[in-house]
Amino acid sequence: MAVVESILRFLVLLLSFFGTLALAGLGLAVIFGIMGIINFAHGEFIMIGAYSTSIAYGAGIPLAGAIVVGGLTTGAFGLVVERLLIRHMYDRLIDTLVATWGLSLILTQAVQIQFGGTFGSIPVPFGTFQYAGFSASMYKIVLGLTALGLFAGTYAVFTQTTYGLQARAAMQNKEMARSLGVDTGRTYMLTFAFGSVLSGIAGGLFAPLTVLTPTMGSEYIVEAFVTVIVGGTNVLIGTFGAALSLGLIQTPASQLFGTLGGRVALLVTTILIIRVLPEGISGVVTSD
Amino acid sequence: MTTSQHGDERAILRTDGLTKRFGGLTAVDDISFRLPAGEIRCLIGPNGAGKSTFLKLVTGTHRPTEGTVHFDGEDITDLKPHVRVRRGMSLKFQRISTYRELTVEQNLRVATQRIHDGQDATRRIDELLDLIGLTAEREAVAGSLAHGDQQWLEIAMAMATEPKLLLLDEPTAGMTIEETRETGELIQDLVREGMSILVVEHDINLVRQVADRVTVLNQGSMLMEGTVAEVTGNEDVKRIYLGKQAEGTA
Amino acid sequence: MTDAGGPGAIARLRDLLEGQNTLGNSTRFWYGFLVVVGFMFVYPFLTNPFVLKVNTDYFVWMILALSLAVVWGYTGIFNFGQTAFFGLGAYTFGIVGITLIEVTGGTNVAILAAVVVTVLASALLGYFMFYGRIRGLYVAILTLAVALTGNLILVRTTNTTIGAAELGGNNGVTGIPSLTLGGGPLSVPLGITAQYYLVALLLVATYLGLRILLNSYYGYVLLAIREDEDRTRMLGYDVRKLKLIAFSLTAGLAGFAGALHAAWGNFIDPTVMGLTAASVPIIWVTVGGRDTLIGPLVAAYALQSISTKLSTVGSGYTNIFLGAVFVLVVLFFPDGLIPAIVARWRERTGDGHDIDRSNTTEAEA
Amino acid sequence: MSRDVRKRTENGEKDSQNAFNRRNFLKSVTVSAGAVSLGGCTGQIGGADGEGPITIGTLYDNSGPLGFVGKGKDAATEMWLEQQEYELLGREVEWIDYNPAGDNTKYKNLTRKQIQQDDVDMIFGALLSSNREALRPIVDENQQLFSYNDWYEGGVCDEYMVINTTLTSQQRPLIDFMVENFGSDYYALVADYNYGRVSNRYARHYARENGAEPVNEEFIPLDTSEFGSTINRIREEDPDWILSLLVGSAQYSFFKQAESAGIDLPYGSLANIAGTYEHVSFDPPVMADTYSCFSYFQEIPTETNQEFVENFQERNPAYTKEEGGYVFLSIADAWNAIRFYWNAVENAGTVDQEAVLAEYENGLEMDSPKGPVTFNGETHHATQNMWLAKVNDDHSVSFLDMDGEETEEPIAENVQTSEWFRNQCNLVDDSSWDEPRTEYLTPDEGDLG
Repeated sequence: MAVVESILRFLVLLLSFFGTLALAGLGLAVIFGIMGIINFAHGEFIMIGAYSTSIAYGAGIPLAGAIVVGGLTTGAFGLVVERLLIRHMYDRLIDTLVATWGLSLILTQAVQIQFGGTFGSIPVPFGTFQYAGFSASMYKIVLGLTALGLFAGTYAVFTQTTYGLQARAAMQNKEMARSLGVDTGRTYMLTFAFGSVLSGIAGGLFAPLTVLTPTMGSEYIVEAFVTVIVGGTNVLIGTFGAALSLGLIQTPASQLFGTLGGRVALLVTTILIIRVLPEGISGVVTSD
Repeated sequence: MTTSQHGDERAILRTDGLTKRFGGLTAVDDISFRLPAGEIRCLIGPNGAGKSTFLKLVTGTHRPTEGTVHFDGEDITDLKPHVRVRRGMSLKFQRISTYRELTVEQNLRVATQRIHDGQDATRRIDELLDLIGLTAEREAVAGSLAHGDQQWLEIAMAMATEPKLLLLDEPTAGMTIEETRETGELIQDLVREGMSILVVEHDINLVRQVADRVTVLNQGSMLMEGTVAEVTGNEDVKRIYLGKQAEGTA
Repeated sequence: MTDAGGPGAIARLRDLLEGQNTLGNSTRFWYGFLVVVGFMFVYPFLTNPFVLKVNTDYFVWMILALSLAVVWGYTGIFNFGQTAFFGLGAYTFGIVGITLIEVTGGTNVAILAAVVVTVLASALLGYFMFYGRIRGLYVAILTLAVALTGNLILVRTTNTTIGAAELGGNNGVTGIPSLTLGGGPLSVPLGITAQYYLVALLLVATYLGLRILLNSYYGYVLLAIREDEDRTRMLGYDVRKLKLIAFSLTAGLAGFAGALHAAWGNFIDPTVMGLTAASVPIIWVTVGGRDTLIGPLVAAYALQSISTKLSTVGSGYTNIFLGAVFVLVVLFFPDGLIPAIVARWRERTGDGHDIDRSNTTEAEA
Repeated sequence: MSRDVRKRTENGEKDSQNAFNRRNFLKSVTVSAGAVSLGGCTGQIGGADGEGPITIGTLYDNSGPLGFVGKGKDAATEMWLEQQEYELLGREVEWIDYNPAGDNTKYKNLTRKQIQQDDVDMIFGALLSSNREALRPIVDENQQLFSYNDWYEGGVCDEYMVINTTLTSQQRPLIDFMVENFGSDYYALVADYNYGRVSNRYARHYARENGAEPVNEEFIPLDTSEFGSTINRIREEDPDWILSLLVGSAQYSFFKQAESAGIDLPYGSLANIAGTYEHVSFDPPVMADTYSCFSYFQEIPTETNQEFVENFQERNPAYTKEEGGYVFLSIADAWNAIRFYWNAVENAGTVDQEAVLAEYENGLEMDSPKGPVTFNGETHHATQNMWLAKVNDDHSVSFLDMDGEETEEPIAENVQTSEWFRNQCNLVDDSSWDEPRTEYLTPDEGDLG
């Protein structure tokens, strides 16, 4: 039984690392992939998702509904940020980086002033998964599967909807898309909102697992950054590939060398992958 | 296939069995090419004939799958691009590649300062500006110049390194008839100064105006070589240019 | 018409310092410059030691800003981990300084060690990146990953001792010697005012030195590399080697500033390599103006002193204010504050360009 | 060869280019000149001793990860000053409150500013050990009386520093209790920085004195919030109980993840509940079965404490249970710190720092929300009672004695610093105001014998 147990243990751990990396990175990847800009306030968008989910949950909405509320609230917030700020600096990577860094400082401090140190927490649902002496947090497994679900959802949005078609066109070649009548302005607006919704949902999903504080965003920003950059510009293939490969490396590393080993392995892997694949994983997959 | 009248040793540029394969596709197929010193050679052929890839093999941007490249008698097949430039080769890119956000003078200074320094660099810049008629634009940002002026600026930058061999990749793209003719005159002036020039070009007017000899490429290999008259009269050349429309696809 | 008949030497000096690549080439600029430098050197007589000590640190941060202005603003290499080299320089100075202070009595060896170690480390990283054809945002993320790894390692050095220096993990290295003048037995530790003057002098020298560099052969090459690497390669420049040199020399300058900071505060801790610290110089260069030297200088000074000022108000609103400044500047002054001010000044005074060309025939204003 | 190939002049749009003329450049440098003076503000002359206002400086983070701790300490300081109507020795008391926001360089600059410019008579400040170590050289250099009052691993032996808080060595009863009641195999979760590592050394020593051994000691980076591998390892090792030295909001997520993974081992915590009130932030039963030993909990049943908590919560509703708040250890420490200072000044009859320190050194004694506390002159640390709290299934807190029975009494009274530290640090005999000892001692393995 020990073999089955250690395989299960490895898989659950892989699923939770994959889930964390994928959820943390997906919202950022959508925005980076299509609009070519980095949202440095991405961690704070996750925090907003977590806080609004917690408020909704506190108001009696069941967790799943509360997470959707968290996602939509963050999406709305993202829309406002896009219209006020991002719209003026499309394709200006550095400027959006600094502007969103300023936004992140403002958000962290504002939430600190408004909600104080820590904020209402959500109990971890679903209890424990038991199988022949092996037990793990069911929620962790659900988290990993939800991440897969979100990938499928994002894939559907990109392939089935007109927005998705226009977004992919803008991703391939902005000038060409514009000349074919794609209103890239509107596409970018929807993209930023869509990315924000994904970040908010990620925040809602993380909320039960962690303590809600104004600075919680900083815990996810490094993971999200690494996943997106290692993934490269193709949103789906890149992020999925990166989350899987980094998860595959982080799992044994943390099992053997503890959490520190996992963290160092993540950073070192990032450095090596960038060196070997200068365009990231999607560079390999999509370049014919 | 006529061999060139001049002996091999005086060739400024020589390739032997030059081949480049990208996976299954053979972009350049066993091209042996001679460019005698002081000649203006035009390289023509339909799109996808391998002109740009051939040029990239000459400048060293791509490494050949087989074959060698000799420049002024030296085997440069393994030299890096910037070393080939120092040997006396210079390129004007197909896509306009001036430094758009720098001023015209800054563009030219980057080009000349490796050869001349301080005052005589400035003197050389003034000459070049005068030659391409952009003296008044000295402080203007390169990106703000008209299309034709930008092409001229980049040609001047390529000339500024005082090369023995100037490679021009579609130098008159987007130019008016008048500007094309003036470009032709400039090219002929340069040759009188001892420079050899290889021009990759579609514009038949320019080819007629400047070419000593013409090399025609088709599907990666050399179709024929000869004077402008021989080439334009040749049935095969007509076929690959005109026939292509008739057959629809290459 | 050259300026008012200064002796040949001044004209030659100005020719060195001035050029298209840097702002501020007119006589009025140099008068303004001399006024500021004069004020800097008179300042100790106008204020108390505390203000001097704080300003000395601002000058150190300004040297770091200059190093980033050159590597990123001018050369286009987005070095997100420049503070990692600043930290490496500070730690090396601390370790060598503490170990040798009894032996040599001076800190010159420590300063030298800080610069040499930083240049070597950055050359190694630079080779790894530029000869691996890594570009643009990937350079930023890779240098940031290196900085975060450095932070992670340093936090664990609780009971690690190198030479005579205890790295002290999260608490950092304490007891780092202050800068001393001269070496060996006759070396004299510098007081607050002396440190202020020394660092002020180093800042001015660094600025003028970089002005000369940027208006020289190398300045043009750096700009060319930023604009279009392929074009520059085909003009005969070995782009990879030049990027490696630019990257490691500016990292050495950052390491030098790190050493000065460690000597200034007799202390250094791992937070210098964290994510927040890494983004601060990026903001100075963006807010100040990416292709100038003066922009990042002014922005570094202004933002650091405002941030300190706000913390004395004890308000929790410091971050909100700084955040708002970053957003507004990027929104309304995309090229940075200083270029915007200069452009507005030129519009008002109808000045075409402030190039002080001796051979233009126009009348001196 | 300058043949004018292009006839420029005919083309009209070229002439509109405005002619060059050399214009002077904005005195932008004046912007930076102005900014230079921005950083400077002329010195204020503080009250030379004897007359004029008494100035007290505080340096607690108001923003950043520990912003909520600093705000709590400021609120306690303010409550006391208002109770005293900002008056001491018949003189007006001025409170200068700066916000270093967790940045060590700001800690240095603001300490220097309070000493050299605001000429304060006393400073209360620093949260993390790294903040304290950053500013301690400045305090020593300027001979400034300084109160550090946030829980730490112990070891500061500095003439000018007076410290009142919980030290890891004072928490020994927890280790004895856990080994006695739950067994000798424990799994240590250690926050990977100075506090965690040194405290772990104390805990291991006390455990070994009870014949216990850690089955594993895992050092966890501060910003880790993913504990899958740790939980797996715990299940493999199957310890009797878990020692928690987890610090920081990221690491507290371990408790929630362990709960949902079905781990129901008792937690012996040297770093949770009292200072960071997880039993209020999390819903039951996440923290159930957690034992914590500190000098202060909001739930301490003494009459003085209940009165203090009511007063404090009335003035600061954010710290009530309804708003998810808690009157945590750092607040009580700040409260005691300023009251120690008040007593010392009243005994000395002056704010001259050397005289005030002399009062600290011959032993102050006062009642407090923690119970009676005395200031130990030799070690400059406070001696205090230690309470052993248990978090029940409904997250209520009850206090226990050594055999685990509920009690209204502390588990240990008048607990001093560790014997090792007392032997190493005697600031009365071998240190003086002008020849000060200013060290930071860390116990090695053998030292704790």
